[in-house]
Amino acid sequence: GGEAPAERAGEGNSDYLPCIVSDAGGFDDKSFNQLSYEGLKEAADEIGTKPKPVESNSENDYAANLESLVGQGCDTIVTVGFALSAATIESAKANPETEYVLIDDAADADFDGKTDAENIKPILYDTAQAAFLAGYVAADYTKTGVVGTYGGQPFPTVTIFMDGFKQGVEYYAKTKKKDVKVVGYEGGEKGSFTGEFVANEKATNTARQIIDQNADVIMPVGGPIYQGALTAIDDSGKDVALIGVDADFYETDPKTQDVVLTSVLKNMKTSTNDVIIAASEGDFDATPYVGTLENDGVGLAPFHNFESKVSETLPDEIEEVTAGIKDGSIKVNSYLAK
Amino acid sequence: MSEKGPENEPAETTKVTDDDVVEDPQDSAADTDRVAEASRWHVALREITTGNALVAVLSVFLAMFFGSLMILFTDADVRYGMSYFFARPSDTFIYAWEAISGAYVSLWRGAVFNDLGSTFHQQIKPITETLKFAAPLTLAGLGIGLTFRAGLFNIGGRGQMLLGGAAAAFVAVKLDLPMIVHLPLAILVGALVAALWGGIAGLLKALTGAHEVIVTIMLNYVGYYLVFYALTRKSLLQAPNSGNPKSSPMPESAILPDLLGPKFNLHAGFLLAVLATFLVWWILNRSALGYRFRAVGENPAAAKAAGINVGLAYFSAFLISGALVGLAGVNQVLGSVTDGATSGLDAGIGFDAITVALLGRSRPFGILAAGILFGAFKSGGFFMQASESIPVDIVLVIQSLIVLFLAAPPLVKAIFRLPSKEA
Amino acid sequence: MRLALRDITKRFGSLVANDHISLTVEPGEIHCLLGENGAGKSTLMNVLYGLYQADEGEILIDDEPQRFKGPGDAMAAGIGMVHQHFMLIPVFTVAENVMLGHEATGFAGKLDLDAARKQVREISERFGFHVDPDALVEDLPVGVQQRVEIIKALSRDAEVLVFDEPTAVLTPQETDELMAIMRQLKESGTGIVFITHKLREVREVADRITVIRRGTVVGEASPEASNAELAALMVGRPVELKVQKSPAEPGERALVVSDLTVADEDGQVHVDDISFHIDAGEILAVAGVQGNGQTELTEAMVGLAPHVEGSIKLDGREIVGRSVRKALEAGIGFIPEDRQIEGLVGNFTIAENLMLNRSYDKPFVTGGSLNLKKLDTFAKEKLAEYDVRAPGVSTLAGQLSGGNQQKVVVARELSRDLRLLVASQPTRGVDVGSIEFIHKQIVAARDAGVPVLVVSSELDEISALADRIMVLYRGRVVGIVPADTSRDTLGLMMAGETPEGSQA
Amino acid sequence: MSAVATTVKPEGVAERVPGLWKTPSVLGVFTVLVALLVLISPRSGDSTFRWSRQGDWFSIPDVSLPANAVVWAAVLVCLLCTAYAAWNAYAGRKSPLLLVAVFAVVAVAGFLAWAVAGKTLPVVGLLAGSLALAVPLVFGALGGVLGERAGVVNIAIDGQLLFGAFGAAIAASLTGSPWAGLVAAMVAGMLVALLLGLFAITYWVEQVIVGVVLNVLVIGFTSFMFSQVLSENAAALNNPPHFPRWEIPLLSGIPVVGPIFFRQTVLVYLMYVAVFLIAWALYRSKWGLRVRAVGEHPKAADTVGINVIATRYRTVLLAGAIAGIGGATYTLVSVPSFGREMTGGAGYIALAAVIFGKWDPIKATLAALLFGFASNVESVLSVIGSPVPSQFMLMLPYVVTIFAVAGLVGHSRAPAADGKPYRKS
Ligand SMILES: Nc1ncnc2c1ncn2[C@@H]1O[C@H](COP(=O)(O)OP(=O)(O)OP(=O)(O)O)[C@@H](O)[C@H]1O
Ligand SMILES: Nc1ncnc2c1ncn2[C@@H]1O[C@H](COP(=O)(O)OP(=O)(O)OP(=O)(O)O)[C@@H](O)[C@H]1O
Ligand SMILES: [Mg+2]
Ligand SMILES: [Mg+2]
Repeated sequence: GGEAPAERAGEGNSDYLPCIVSDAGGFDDKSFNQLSYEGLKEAADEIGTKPKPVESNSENDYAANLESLVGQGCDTIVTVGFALSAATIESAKANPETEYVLIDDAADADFDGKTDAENIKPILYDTAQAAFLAGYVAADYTKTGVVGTYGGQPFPTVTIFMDGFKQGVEYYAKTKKKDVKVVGYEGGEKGSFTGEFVANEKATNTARQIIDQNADVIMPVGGPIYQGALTAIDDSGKDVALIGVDADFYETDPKTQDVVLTSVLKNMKTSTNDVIIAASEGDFDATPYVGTLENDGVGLAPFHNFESKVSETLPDEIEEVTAGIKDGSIKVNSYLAK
Repeated sequence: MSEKGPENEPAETTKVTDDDVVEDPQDSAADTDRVAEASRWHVALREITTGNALVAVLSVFLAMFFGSLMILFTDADVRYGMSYFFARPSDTFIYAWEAISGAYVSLWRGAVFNDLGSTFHQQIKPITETLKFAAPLTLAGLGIGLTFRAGLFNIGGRGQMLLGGAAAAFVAVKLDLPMIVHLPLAILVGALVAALWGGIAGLLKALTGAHEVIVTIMLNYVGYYLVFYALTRKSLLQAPNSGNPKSSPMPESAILPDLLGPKFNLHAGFLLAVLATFLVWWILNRSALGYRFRAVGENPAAAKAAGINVGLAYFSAFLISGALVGLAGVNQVLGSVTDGATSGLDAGIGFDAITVALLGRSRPFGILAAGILFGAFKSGGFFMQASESIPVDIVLVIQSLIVLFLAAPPLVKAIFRLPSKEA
Repeated sequence: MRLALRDITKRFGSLVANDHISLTVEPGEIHCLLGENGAGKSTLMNVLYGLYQADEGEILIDDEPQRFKGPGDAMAAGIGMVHQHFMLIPVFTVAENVMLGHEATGFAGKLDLDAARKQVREISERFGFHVDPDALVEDLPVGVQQRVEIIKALSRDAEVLVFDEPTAVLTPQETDELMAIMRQLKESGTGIVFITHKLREVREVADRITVIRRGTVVGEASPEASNAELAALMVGRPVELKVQKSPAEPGERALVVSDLTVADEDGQVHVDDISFHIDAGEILAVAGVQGNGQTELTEAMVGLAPHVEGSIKLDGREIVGRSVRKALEAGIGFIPEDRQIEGLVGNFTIAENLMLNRSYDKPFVTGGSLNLKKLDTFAKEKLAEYDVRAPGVSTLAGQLSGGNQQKVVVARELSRDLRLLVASQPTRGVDVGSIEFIHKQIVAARDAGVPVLVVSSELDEISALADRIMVLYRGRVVGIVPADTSRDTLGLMMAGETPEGSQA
Repeated sequence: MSAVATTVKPEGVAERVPGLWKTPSVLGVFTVLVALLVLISPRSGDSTFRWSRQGDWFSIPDVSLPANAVVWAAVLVCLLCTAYAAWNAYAGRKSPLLLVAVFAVVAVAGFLAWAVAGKTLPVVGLLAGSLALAVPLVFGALGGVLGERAGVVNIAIDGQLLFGAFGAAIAASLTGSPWAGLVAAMVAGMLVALLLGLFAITYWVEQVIVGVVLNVLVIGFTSFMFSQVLSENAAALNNPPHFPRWEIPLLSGIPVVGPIFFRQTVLVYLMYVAVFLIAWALYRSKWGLRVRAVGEHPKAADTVGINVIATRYRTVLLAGAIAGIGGATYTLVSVPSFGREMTGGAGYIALAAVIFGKWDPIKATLAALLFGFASNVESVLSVIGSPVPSQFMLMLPYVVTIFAVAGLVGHSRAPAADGKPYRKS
């Protein structure tokens, strides 16, 4: 409406239209949907435009949502999650004028090692590298010699965290000759999964069982399920530390500040922001992006309140390990590692 | 909704009489005698105002009204307008009007006809999308409605869809056959596996008396994890080269063909749904099997005493129901989302279909009509969300209110002060 | 207390069930209401009891107009009712049923069951009932259930008692006992309204008789009037009270039952090692107090009973162990004891109900598909032939009156080629006009050479139909006696006593 | 005339009743299954069962036993139970429930010993977690039992749980008090119940329709509000404080029992009270007698002056409030915020518990606990590492329920007027 007062929310002056489609988790998933959306919003504010977000409730919705957005005249469409891969490829092929950004998947349905449409920019994160560091930290921090992790569902984007974490712990145990055990994950799909990416009693209870195994560091991987761990930690009356994933929990969720040891960062907010700003200026670049420690696409958050609680040498050791991973002298296996 | 479907709703007439009634609210229920002696015009008026058609229209209207309230109270502009309501109330009303009309206009544009489209095909595409979404809802709704008629509750739509879809996907990706064999085989196997899965509930009910509501609910979860398991095994369903729980895309030879060419997404699944509607109508109303289903559903003791094998009826009703619901899963995998089966292929349709069956009063053509209505809401919802940023969840609210109001004509009549038939 | 109904009118939609009915009940009087099915008797009583609100007219107690908003008000005013369909909760005990609605309670609403037990025992003693306050009602025979209903009413100090068809389900002895109780109540000053279809009972106890037809009072009759006069007044035409029937001409030995034992799911034995036979063209009537194995016997005949031992041979072929369908295909017609539960599908049309036992094969099913034309023609024929009062063949069976529902069942069962007819309580709750008709049909079947097994708790019906009578007691055969055995002898046998000269 | 005993029970007839063989058959199947575990995949090492927790008065030492031996011992006991059940069936007797219970405990113990070979199973954690997982199910099932006892089928339990969770989250966030959240949850549950009553009791709409549709309505409404209102003001509206754990002095120190039952939140204690109060009131009080009367035979209740409609409304509202408490556990105990569709269909599981528990408050509670136990076995084993793929472990509670319903319960009798609207003319 043109006759609305100027203060009316979200009205801008750019006619560049960025859009985003969530996967079935929705934009409140405290995970990749939310972070990508926040990155997009920030970029939109900076550009001076109002983005169009649409949520999907099931896989039925992906193609239809993409089609509606194309109909709305979006310039760039961010699609979040491997589940949207096929729908994104199809939509991209049908609408070569529109730019697509696909988070967490290579958009390579024919497995030829190349993106299937030229107007899709795949964004991936080798979070195993950062989770490796977190595993190292956890192994150093633990007093009981037991650390734990659990996930929402055994998707590669979830298990990559758990896998890296486990390797980090094992690396520490081997180099430091200290007996540290990981509970909740055995590799592959074998491990502890709540079955859903929902904060519920099941999430809480799984965390409880991990704490019951004497774990004093715990890393939940799967959007809001960490909230269950918060309750479980609180209830246990023990000193149990939490490791966040995706974003720095210390900042995104103040309730975690007393317990969060560190977080495994997957910088989706920044990447989305960067891509959108570039696209709004006509610099859309479709080359795939893989976030690593090297390019700061993934990383480890500061210790915040735990700075005084971790061993003094730990920050330096982390530096060293980071360097090792960067130069390849320390190998971190994951489905993304070459 | 009546057996004959919605085409006999006299939309024009209802409007006129609707006004009449509003002007003359005194013409109320208690006055039986007067009506009995009244003129033919009065009789006709009474027929219409007490008839189902008007109630249907008013139910939709009421549901939309409540939906509007939700939109109003959560719309940022309206709330902004209210913040200075006493300074300039007109703004609030303008914003309110914009919010509501925007929502419903976009719903219409997404479901039926998009006047903003630049080409004819873009303009009429929404209605084809509606039919595309209607297909699985109708198929699953038919299955669930059929069990309702046999006095059974099939809450297991999710599991049956998953198993049916997964089985069809298995046949589709593991075999390499010419289309003429491949597609029918995949459809058939999908329906068959789902039928057997549904049959478990019928069999347990017939043999041990286990309550089918419990069994079907539990089978939903069991089916989900089974399919999930299959999707994580390369030997079963998982695509080679990928770690994701998803199958390879369906090969061309096993994909339901497009009905209106590649510009539209409408595929032969809708044809399947229409055929199934006729088939179920025939089963229920013209076949001996369906007669027995209904007899067992209405009065199992009398059916048993008359020589009908009640357990067998339960079992076969669940078999057929499972097959129909399974076809909805097949429709998803081989028609609507052909890039690979996942554990989310049911897309909530198994549950939505319960509502569809209820709205269609378990009558096949009623279910088809209800399926199309829900398909329209679904298709329109995407458009509404994209253009107005209103979450599609509102569609759930409107749909469920429609079903509730339709089921309680006296309430609707009371709200609009219409005379009721059984005065 | 003197009760008066004045100009009561009650409508159901366009149907006027009671049309300006007036009626008085004096203290210490038994006032009989007579009328065919659907005449409006129950409706009138439901109005009196506050279950329905009258559209017009008023209820007066001792000349005071009353407003009953519900049965609670009626009970408070001293009106009690023993309903046609018992208003007892089967899974409650007797004491719980009696106390329901006026419970004595202790701390925090705790039920005082002892008080209720005491009350049950007191009233039982007063009238010589033997009722265990802690027995579950569903385990009690109907006769005792009815006593519970009476105790219920008396526990609330009812001064006017309404009995709606209380004898439909009783044995002769039980009926006699009920009459005695009614007289006893009458002595103590209670006013009684008594509804029944059995004219013998009316003449036995009535002080006054009011006849209702189609919702209006058609007159008062004197208790001295003959059965035929009463029947004619009720139905509006002369009625044959006893069906004309020639002596049986028994043919071959069609049905041979030997060593039959029937148990239920819990292993309880209901039919205990019985043997009998029926010849072609003969009616064997089974007499007995309800609940002595009759239901299970008839169910076993058609394969409905789950656990059967022994043998039932029809025309030399074994029935035991076969499915219901096979039994019916062997030529058995089955009129179940409760038409609402086992006889009809209420939400099916009359036509659909008429093919209920023939949904597998010709004539109504060809190649798995229904032959609706044939069914329609057939149904129209039967509607006319059996004089079913209904708007048409697509009327829902559930909307018919009891008598007409029964006619639909009888029409269905008799319209096949039968080798055996099993009829359980074929005229329960049916008015004299319809009884006459149904009896004629059963006798016609016999005359056509069909062996017939009739189960009835109605001695009038037994003696009207039987060629021979078999009496069951506790699942065993007390004796098989000729049709002309006296009522008294039969009554004794139904109580388990084996009289002289009967073959067991 | 005396009350004629119409049925007699002579000796030696009942052995023909095949229903009796169901129990031994099911026990046999499970015995074979347990035996197959060790036969197909024998385990090495000891299984350790841990019984103690911090804060116990004294600690029971861990029990370590060789896994294979334990399983074989379990198989043996199971065989004996099965044989005894079969003998009972042969003799025409029903097997005592105790036998089934013993069998179940032994079979489960055998399975656990097999699964945790070489590892330690925290028994107390397993059982305490089972209880915690069952809490919303128990409240939901109690609500379901009450409603159906009054003759109103309540498929809307899920909606009541979800709306309860929603209401609790908002009210507790706004006031900062979980108690306010609890009250709001009850009110929210009652609101859904009111709709159920309006349509089912007043307007005679098929109760299954109303229930299913109300669930969809609540999902739609809460999801809509969640995205439009809650997530934008999460700090103010979706940040509820949670109920702390209350250790009951003395009792909580009893080994095994204390940590399971008496180191819980107030909602669990409320659950104990609710279960026993409802069980007592339903069978022993005037209120309960009337509720059951209305559910069994409303017309009979009407004829003795009980207001059927009002009784049904009151009961359904109470049931809604109770289910609402169950909903509160999601946002006031389990996790500190409301999430879209966060009940995950728990209401349907509660409904299954109602039927499985034969419409009895205690049995329905036990059914819900069984479900909680099966879920938690999955959780615990997946954490300590189990030899079974996770999807099959996740299936476990549902498969167990199907077996239990088909094998042990069979026909169950609902209140006679359950689901039937009461119409007076
Ligand atoms: N609730 C009702 N709604 C509509 N019609 C009814 C209702 N109850 C009774 N009727 C009709 O009212 C008429 C009178 O019925 P009523 O039950 O009073 O008959 P009755 O004299 O008691 O018959 P019977 O001898 O069979 O018991 C019948 O035509 C019946 O169909
Ligand atoms: N709400 C109703 N609408 C239409 N018809 C009804 C309704 N209620 C009862 N009837 C009809 O009224 C008849 C009379 O009802 P009632 O319960 O008094 O049985 P009845 O006529 O006494 O039959 P019976 O002699 O078998 O007991 C029933 O057979 C039924 O068909
Ligand atoms: Mg490629
Ligand atoms: Mg009557």
